[in-house]
Amino acid sequence: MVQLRLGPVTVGGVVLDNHLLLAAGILGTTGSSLARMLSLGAGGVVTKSIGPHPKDGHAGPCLVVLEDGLLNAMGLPNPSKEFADEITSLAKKPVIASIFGGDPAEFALVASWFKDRVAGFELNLSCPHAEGYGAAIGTDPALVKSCTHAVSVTGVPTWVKLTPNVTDITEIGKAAEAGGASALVAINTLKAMRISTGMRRPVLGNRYGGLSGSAMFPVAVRCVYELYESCNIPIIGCGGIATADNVIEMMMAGASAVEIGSAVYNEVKVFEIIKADLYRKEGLPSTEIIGCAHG
Amino acid sequence: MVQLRLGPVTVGGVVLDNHLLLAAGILGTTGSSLARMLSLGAGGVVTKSIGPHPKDGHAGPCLVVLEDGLLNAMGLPNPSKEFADEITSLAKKPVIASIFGGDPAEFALVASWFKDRVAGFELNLSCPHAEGYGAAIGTDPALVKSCTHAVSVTGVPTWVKLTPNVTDITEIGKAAEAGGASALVAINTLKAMRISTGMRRPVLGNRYGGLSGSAMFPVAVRCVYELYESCNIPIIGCGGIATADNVIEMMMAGASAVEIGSAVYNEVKVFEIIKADLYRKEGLPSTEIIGCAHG
Amino acid sequence: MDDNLPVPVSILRVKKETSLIHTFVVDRSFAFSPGQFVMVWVPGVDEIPMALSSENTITVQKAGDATSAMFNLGKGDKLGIRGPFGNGFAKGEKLLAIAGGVGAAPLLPLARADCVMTLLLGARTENELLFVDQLDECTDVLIATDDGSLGLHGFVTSLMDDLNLGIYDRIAVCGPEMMMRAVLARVEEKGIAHKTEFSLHRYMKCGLGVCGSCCIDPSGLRVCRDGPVFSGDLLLKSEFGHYMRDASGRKKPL
Amino acid sequence: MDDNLPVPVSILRVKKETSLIHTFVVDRSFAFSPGQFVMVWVPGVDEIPMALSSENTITVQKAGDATSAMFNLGKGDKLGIRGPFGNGFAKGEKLLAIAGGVGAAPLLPLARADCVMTLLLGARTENELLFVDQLDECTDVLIATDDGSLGLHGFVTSLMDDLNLGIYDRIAVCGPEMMMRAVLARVEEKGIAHKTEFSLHRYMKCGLGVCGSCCIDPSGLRVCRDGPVFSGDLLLKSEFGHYMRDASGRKKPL
Ligand SMILES: Cc1cc2nc3c(=O)[nH]c(=O)nc-3n(C[C@H](O)[C@H](O)[C@H](O)COP(=O)(O)OP(=O)(O)OC[C@H]3O[C@@H](n4cnc5c(N)ncnc54)[C@H](O)[C@@H]3O)c2cc1C
Ligand SMILES: Cc1cc2nc3c(=O)[nH]c(=O)nc-3n(C[C@H](O)[C@H](O)[C@H](O)COP(=O)(O)OP(=O)(O)OC[C@H]3O[C@@H](n4cnc5c(N)ncnc54)[C@H](O)[C@@H]3O)c2cc1C
Ligand SMILES: Cc1cc2nc3c(=O)[nH]c(=O)nc-3n(C[C@H](O)[C@H](O)[C@H](O)COP(=O)(O)O)c2cc1C
Ligand SMILES: Cc1cc2nc3c(=O)[nH]c(=O)nc-3n(C[C@H](O)[C@H](O)[C@H](O)COP(=O)(O)O)c2cc1C
Ligand code: FES
Ligand code: FES
Repeated sequence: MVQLRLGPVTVGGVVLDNHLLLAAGILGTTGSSLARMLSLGAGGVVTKSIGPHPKDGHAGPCLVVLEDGLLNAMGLPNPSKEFADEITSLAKKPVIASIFGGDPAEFALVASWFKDRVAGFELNLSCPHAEGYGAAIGTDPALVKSCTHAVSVTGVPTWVKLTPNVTDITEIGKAAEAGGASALVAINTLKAMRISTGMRRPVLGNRYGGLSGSAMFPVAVRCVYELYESCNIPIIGCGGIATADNVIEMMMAGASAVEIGSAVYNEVKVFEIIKADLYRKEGLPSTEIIGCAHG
Repeated sequence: MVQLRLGPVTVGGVVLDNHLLLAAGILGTTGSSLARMLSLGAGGVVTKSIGPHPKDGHAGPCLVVLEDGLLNAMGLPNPSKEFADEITSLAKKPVIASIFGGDPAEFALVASWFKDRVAGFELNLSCPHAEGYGAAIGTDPALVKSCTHAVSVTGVPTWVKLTPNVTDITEIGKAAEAGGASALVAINTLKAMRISTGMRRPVLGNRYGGLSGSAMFPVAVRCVYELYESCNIPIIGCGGIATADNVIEMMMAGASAVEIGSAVYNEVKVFEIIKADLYRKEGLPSTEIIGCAHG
Repeated sequence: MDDNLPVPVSILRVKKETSLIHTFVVDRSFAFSPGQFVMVWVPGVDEIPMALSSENTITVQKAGDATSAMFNLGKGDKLGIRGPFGNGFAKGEKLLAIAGGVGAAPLLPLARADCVMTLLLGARTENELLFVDQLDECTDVLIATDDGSLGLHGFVTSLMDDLNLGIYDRIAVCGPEMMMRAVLARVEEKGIAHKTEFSLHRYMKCGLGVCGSCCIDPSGLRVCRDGPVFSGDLLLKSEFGHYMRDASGRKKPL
Repeated sequence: MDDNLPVPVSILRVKKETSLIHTFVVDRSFAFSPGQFVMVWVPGVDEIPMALSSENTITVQKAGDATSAMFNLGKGDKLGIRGPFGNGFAKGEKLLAIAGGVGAAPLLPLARADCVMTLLLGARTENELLFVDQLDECTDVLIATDDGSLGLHGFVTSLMDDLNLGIYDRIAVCGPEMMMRAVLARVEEKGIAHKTEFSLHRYMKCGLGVCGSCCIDPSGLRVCRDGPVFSGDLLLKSEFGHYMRDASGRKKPL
């Protein structure tokens, strides 16, 4: 297997401890659990998506396990502004605040609460199951550009997380780039549903949800590959990554770093395990691997 | 498990032997293999997609097996007009010709070759990896409507197969309905890619391909559910179906029948196996199940 | 496919334990260790964590939306069950169990497993005492009620003072958090916090260790996956007994 | 993940068997039964089916794009391998094997498995005969060349006429389809078609039994999955020897 040499890692303006970040919404609701994931080997952590108002999220069931992935509709539960207190103990750590809003002004407001406390922002323009937020905005290039701009003017590194549930993801990636994004995160979950045949109703409280985990990996690789061909800012690959070889595959598709979420379900120590496989002293520099499957 | 009573099955103007059809492009290149699948229990068969000119398809690799699905980029290989001879021995059987073209005129041309030989047409407006065909057309509602119309005027039942690689599949479904479609088939494969890390290049000859099999089932269920809420013609569910319970789940989402493709890889007798589980004399009428997860 | 979707179960019978606590007997058994819980899907309402009080029962206290909706269900109605999840109580030879209110639910199967020598059972008043008869059958039960209507007049912690705690190799506790905190204070004084185990209640969305809504400070451990049973030691310098979080993740004092 | 992506292998050595046939020795071994094949990915060109001539070799005749591209590869170059696929030859005790041209490739491992009593080897001319030495080491080889440059002047079918076919319990055949058809005609005359097995070559896209490009008339059986080895019986009333299909699925006469 291809292995990497672990040198300094800076992606989209954020200095990371390694190439592996904790994805948004996974064990990211409290400062303590983010600190735990950093201590368990994550090179950076993305917080739960924080919005302009506290939200309780959707009624349950919110998350079910499938054979090869997870299906969730949390409904963006978040403590809003109060979350700032959670992360005070994490100053100087590679913490990225995932934020969402319904328009550029809301994005700017939420960003203002955190801009001095985090290493970067990740704009959730991609959650497939939150009315008026996430993908409701992230499928419209003009809104993507204006929301990105509203945050990138803070000068804090601004990553934009994209939804795969669009006809052409490169169009959205270009809009984010035009709005001043410092990096693209690809991808959020695939819009999906399962029905309980015994109950004769959709299994999630919200009916529709997002598919994550191994099942979506080939779609995520495709999206990263497409974005690498059409955009000029770094890409953070996300979706179904569970092994060091998956990380290498994402990098070959064009990712400069990756985010890992669902794999935490099988193994909370997944970062340590992947790191042990991914890195060795005589490994290749990541520059030799990133995007090497193109051309 | 919910089981069905097997009565007469007519879906979108086509009389089937049961609710399970062989999906397009799976063992559908020759009359003999279609006949074999009928004899192995398929209630109807959809042919390989046939176009206006013979095509050799993409260079290999064309199909790889993943943990939970298949990834393919065949490139619509097909014998074009000569295919009419293949199916002469199948007159009166539930054979649906899958056809494609680059514009309404080409669709009309291809349909004219088969209209007296088949029980129905399925328009491939959804293959995600064929330049100028399939999803290249199937993402544009106006083209979907005009191509559908070009075939539905023959009076032969006209099913339209949709791609999930769009921002809003219901918009495409409505366009097909407006063009005179007698049923919608949902869905074709998810646009996807895998990279061989050992070879440092995409594993398919065509680089991009389509993901099918279990991995995509939750996306297919979601699409069928969405279409059932917004369209008024029958829906044929397709994507990742491998068990009788999957069939029931698709029906609860709103499918009147289903197509099965990738599951043939694990077991060529999959139709017989599912039938044995799905039907029994005291089973429910399908009308009680179709769409019952709504509301 | 080998999916872990909720398992549909039918309610066979509802047993009214007290006015606010009902036991739901379902038509399917789940192999579990005492202290493990399931996520119970009340269709159209919500999904909530519940300890298994036996392999085919849950014992539910009316608390809010979902539990109230359950109180309207009867024979033949359906629930969806995911699990069992979590760690459960550690094994021991000579156990003391301390139960407050509906906290008796996960302790009943522990007592039935025949390792509980003594069980302290508390409630506000006599007719809110849970499982008195069932527990009597399998262990030595000592009772305390806040109003003195049965047993000792006072809290279960007072019952502890009358016992020689040294004879137990482990102490398993489940009940309202204020009561558990009082127990923890008592065992800390006596220097035996490491022998105790507490089953925590926290707001849970996933039950799978993924969403983070149940994590406790300062360890960041997940009640649903690393717990719900934690050693007293670990809880001493923690949020336990001080605050928890609501559905949005905001802290709320106990 | 437990994916079945092509396994990358490096070429260790290329052995020039004849001017048009090279054997590629790779750095990885595949457990297989004689007659099974692999899909060989020539990066940037195509993927083609090839019999394994041993657990770490394929023996390739230059035929078109992909095979020609392979002839430009050497030590250290990479190929991708999927498989082995297909059924392989049935086991037997006393086998007769009949090879024409590169058809000797799947028969060499059969001969090495020590069950082939006699092998008939044919080619156009002496220096196109494949594996003469290797086969000589493990079985009794009889040779025919079209031009008489070595062995019998004529076809392998003539060699058959000199043998007592009754002593063999099975007959395994691989070679150009015209030659195999001639063999089939001969065994049919003698009423022993049921004892024969033929390894078919058909255009293949997937090798997995899914796409349908390799199906034969009238059974609809898949050469890649139900074959590539079929009994002579089954082939008698079939397309075999008459036509095949090209990449588009159009019939082309032999
Ligand atoms: C591991 C575990 C095991 C449990 N086992 C049982 C059991 O066996 N029997 C039983 O009756 N209950 C048990 N609970 C508590 C039960 O899950 C809650 O009472 C239930 O979720 C309330 O749901 P609701 O919709 O009815 O109330 P809501 O409308 O959600 O809330 C009503 C009130 O209860 C409070 N509340 C909600 N959830 C909790 C909680 N987890 N802990 C404390 N207060 C809460 C709310 O803040 C609110 O004040 C358990 C909880 C956990 C975490
Ligand atoms: C199960 C199986 C095992 C095989 N084992 C071997 C082997 O061990 N060694 C070996 O050299 N070859 C073997 N072949 C044949 C080999 O696969 C083809 O020669 C190869 O695919 C040609 O590829 P190409 O791109 O070089 O030629 P192309 O450019 O594809 O074609 C060149 C010419 O060869 C013809 N051709 C292509 N494929 C076939 C085919 N499958 N059968 C007959 N004619 C064909 C074409 O019609 C054309 O005339 C095997 C085929 C099968 C199905
Ligand atoms: C339970 C859960 C909650 C999630 N919450 C968020 C969120 O709040 N914001 C967000 O941008 N993505 C969220 N996601 C999406 C993940 O960050 C990630 O994009 C997706 O799960 C794919 O990666 P994975 O396969 O590694 O999990 C969530 C995913 C899951 C499973
Ligand atoms: C090898 C292969 C070839 C296919 N060819 C076609 C095709 O020609 N036309 C078409 O409409 N769909 C084609 N499909 C898509 C299938 O018909 C089906 O929509 C998809 O595979 C999802 O169903 P499944 O998961 O049951 O396979 C093909 C799929 C595969 C795997
Ligand atoms: S409830 Fe989601 S992590 Fe515990
Ligand atoms: S090559 Fe695809 S079915 Fe045989």
